[in-house]
Amino acid sequence: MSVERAGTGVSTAGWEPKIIGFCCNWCSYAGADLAGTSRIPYPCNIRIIRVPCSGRVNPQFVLRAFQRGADGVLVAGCHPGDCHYSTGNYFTRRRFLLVKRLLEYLGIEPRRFQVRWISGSEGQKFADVVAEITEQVKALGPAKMDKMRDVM
Amino acid sequence: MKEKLSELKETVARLLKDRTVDFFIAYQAGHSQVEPIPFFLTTAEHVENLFLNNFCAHNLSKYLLDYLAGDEVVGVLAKGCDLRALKRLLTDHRVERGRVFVVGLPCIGIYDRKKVQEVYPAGLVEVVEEGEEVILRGETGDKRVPRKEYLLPRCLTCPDHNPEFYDLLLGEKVANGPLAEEDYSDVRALEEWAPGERRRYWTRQFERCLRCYACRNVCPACNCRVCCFDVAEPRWLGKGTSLDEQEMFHFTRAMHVAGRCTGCGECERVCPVNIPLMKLNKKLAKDIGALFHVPQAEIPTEVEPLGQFRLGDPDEFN
Amino acid sequence: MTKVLPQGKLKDFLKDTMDKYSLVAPVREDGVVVLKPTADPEAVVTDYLNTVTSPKDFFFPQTERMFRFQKTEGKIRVEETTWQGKRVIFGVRPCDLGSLELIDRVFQEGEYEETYYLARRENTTVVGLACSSPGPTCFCTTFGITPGSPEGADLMLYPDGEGFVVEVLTEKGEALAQQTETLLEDQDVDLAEVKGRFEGLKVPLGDHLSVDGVAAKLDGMFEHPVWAELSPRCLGCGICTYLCPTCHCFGMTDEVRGDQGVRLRCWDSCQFSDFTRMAGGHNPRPTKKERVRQRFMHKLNYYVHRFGRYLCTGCGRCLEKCPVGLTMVHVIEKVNDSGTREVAVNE
Amino acid sequence: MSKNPMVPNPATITKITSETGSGDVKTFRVVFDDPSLAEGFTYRSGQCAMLSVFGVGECMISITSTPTRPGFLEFSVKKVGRVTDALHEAREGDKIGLRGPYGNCFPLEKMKGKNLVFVGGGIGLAPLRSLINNVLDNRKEYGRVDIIYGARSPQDLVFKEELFQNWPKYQDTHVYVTVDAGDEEWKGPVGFVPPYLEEINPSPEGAVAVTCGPPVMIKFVLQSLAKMGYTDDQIITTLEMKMQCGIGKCGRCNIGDKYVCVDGPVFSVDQLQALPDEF
Repeated sequence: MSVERAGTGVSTAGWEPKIIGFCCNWCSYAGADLAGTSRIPYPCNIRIIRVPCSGRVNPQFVLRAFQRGADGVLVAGCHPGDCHYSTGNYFTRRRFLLVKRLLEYLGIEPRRFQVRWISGSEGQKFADVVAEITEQVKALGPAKMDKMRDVM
Repeated sequence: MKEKLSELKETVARLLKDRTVDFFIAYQAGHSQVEPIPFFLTTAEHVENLFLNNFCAHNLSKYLLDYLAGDEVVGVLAKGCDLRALKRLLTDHRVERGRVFVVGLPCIGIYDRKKVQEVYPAGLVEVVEEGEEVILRGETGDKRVPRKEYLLPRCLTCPDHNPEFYDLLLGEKVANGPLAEEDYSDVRALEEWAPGERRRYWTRQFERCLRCYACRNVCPACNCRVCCFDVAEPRWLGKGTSLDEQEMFHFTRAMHVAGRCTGCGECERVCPVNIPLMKLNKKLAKDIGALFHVPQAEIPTEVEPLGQFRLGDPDEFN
Repeated sequence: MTKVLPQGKLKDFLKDTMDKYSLVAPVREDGVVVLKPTADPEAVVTDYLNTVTSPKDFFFPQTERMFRFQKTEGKIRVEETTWQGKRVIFGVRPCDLGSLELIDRVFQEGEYEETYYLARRENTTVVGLACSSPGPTCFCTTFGITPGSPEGADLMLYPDGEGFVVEVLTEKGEALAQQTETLLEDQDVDLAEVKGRFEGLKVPLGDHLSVDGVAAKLDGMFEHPVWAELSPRCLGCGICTYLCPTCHCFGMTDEVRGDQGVRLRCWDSCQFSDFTRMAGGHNPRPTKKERVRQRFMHKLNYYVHRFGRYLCTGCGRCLEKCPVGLTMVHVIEKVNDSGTREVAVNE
Repeated sequence: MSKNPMVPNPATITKITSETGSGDVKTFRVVFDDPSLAEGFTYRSGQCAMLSVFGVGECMISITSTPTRPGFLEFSVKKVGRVTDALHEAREGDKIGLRGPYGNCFPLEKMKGKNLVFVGGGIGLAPLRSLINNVLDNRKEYGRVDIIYGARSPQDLVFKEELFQNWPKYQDTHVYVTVDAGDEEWKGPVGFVPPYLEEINPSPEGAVAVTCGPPVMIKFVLQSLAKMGYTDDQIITTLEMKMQCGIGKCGRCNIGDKYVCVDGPVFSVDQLQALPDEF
């Protein structure tokens, strides 16, 4: 049984998507850094959360991000084979192959959740990925699973 | 199955008398024929109240988790499906094999109480199997129905009519082999829907959820020492019930048993509000089969599918 | 003359109700009948034994927002939330009507009132629906309730031939009758006769189950072996307490986003292991035995001492839904069959 | 105050005192923000109040100040869980929520003219402190006062200033302090409270004993008192249970049909004997 909620509409006027990026400390976060120091512009819609390894990303983090207002979620880690901890991202890959399918099964638009491999030298790729996701999520509009249905 | 009752009584009485087991978990009669209930026997005198018929659905091996602290040897009656559940607990190193005495029970299928009660809300006397058909014998007469339609879903695709291992087998082994191939047709059907339709479907299911945790408590794969939903800190899940908390619960539960679910469907059977939990579990089982080549029938595996990897796993993330 | 709502006018009755009230009614959803807010009279059903969830959710919701708080520099602002609305709950069975009166006592009596519950109670009109055919799990008569008992309803409907005989019981019921008066026909029906027919209906299980003396017997059964015998099969889930129309235990929890938050009052269950666990780790009810005992002692003994009635109305939900048959009927039978403590010690 | 008993009233922490060596017990002095409440809030020794840390939760804490010294409330809180951890993070000037007072109180009327024996252990001295100061503020109305208190170590003793300086100054008031294990500086007695109590052996004649402490200490103190000749109606204790509503509704602090939050927390031992053994 659910708590009663007021049916508040979401206005899209002036809306900018919020995208949460879980970036592995060793590759993708460094990639983001490189994009910055190289002055490569990318959309400011992404909010980066640094994690020690993409394997640290619990599937619950992803769903919670959506529930608390994210319009898109990116998990970014080292390329397979390059993990700082040797094998962390292989587990990530297995896990998120499933999570991606499960989220889609639950009715969440698949392009809102993406996993990418971005190395520390791929500043340009980081910027491109962020631009691409931002573009895609913008086209999709605000995620419906938002604060409306929160207990708050 | 009923015909094995006297053999069961003798066996359990003997095991209790010669102290092979300290107590034994089997079934007793419930409120009606269709709802036998778990029974904890501590003395041989209790065997008079033993009960057995083809509605004995409960997986009794989950109760072993309640006795981890002691040193009793627990006897347990196990069908093929229950044995897989026990294997889950053994594989997860939660239960020691030496502390369980398994009395195996060959089984050709358990009937779904809900479906039978649609025909006979009350007054069912017995169920008689006749090949592909089954006679529901009630106080108000007989009804002949196709057997497959009245079995529990898990029994249709059951690969283990005989328990894989046991300390003692009750009666003779039965012919093995599933009645139907698992084709995941219900999962595939849902996958065909438009995302918005699926969203509405799951929203309706999750909004009905009471968060009574029966699905978790009955699940043999949910055997953590402390469940993440029971810890105060960090708070993975709030006590409040809103759609997002309900969805977080179901998503997390499904992911935590992904690759570990034995497919028994007890979660769905005990759900008081008919949430199709197996549609989540099966979705994951289907994808695990397709992506990592671990079919449901091989679970529990020594190392769970999400606890391992292959270099050649599919990579669509680039 | 007695007011009668013709069967064919039921949908209009619900429609007219919705002009002035929000409607909660039984709706069939994925194979179960649940009580839920609905705006579609076509979706409302009347062919159910009882709804799987009880009406308590609309007076004592599973999650109630108690207040909001906002932290600002050196200040805290607390803003109480109160439920606003006018609601009709349609189709409540006599057992569930009776349960409302039992919860009323807990939340009304004593030094303090539970204002959230009372606000909802005051602003909700309850339409009862008498039972034409009690089911195999019904045992309302054990607790003095009959398939026709209207106590707890504001307006009662008795299915009779091609319609529902209407009994107005309270001012709120009268207001609803006014609201729908164009649909109610005055017919030459003897209300007392109709009621009598429902009151006399057989309730097989309830008619044979007696609670006479159970409370007194339980006074001496706290240490009785029956609890250790019954409890091992409990799954420790919350089905019984959450579906039970009379269970009313709750807990409180805070949710925060940034510098604002809410405090929620949520259902809680005495069957959960953390229900009485204290911060330091001590738990006065550490195992299933104590927890199962608490549930049944509360219903069959403690509540009786406090309020003079049993905290059960025989709705049968625990019989229908408890996966392991740890039901009120089973326990009452056990208590009836067992000796008192003294006898047990001598055994 | 709001008509709704579940809504806490904002209050300010005006003073924080660390009681123990490790700092795991702190005493918070709290004043209601609403001046009419600050003036008008009345309570009796033995009662509790519900403290809210907004965003974390609530916990029931006994009021350790005495109504004979109005103007503020004091709570001594041991750090044991989520809410108490958060309270310990608080600083002077921080806002908390407060509702109450809840529960019954010590039977002061019954204690007048009697000799009083207070037996406390650890943080269990907190509810007794309210009563002791209440008694000492009306010193003439009571007979001899014996205060027997123990803690695990000298570091764990609470209210040290009152124990060693203030209380012994009152007429015919005797304070005995023991620790389970001493340290280099500790010159006082070493040992558990119950045997120490038997050693001091205050006469049961015309006396009332009040005890509070960890459950296991209470258990043995009750045995000692019985051995010393105290009858069940001469012994008073206070209980602790998990509480959430404080108003007898939420259903978790009951012992049998008694709710500790409204029927307790103060019980005489003969009352306790009538309750099931589940606390």
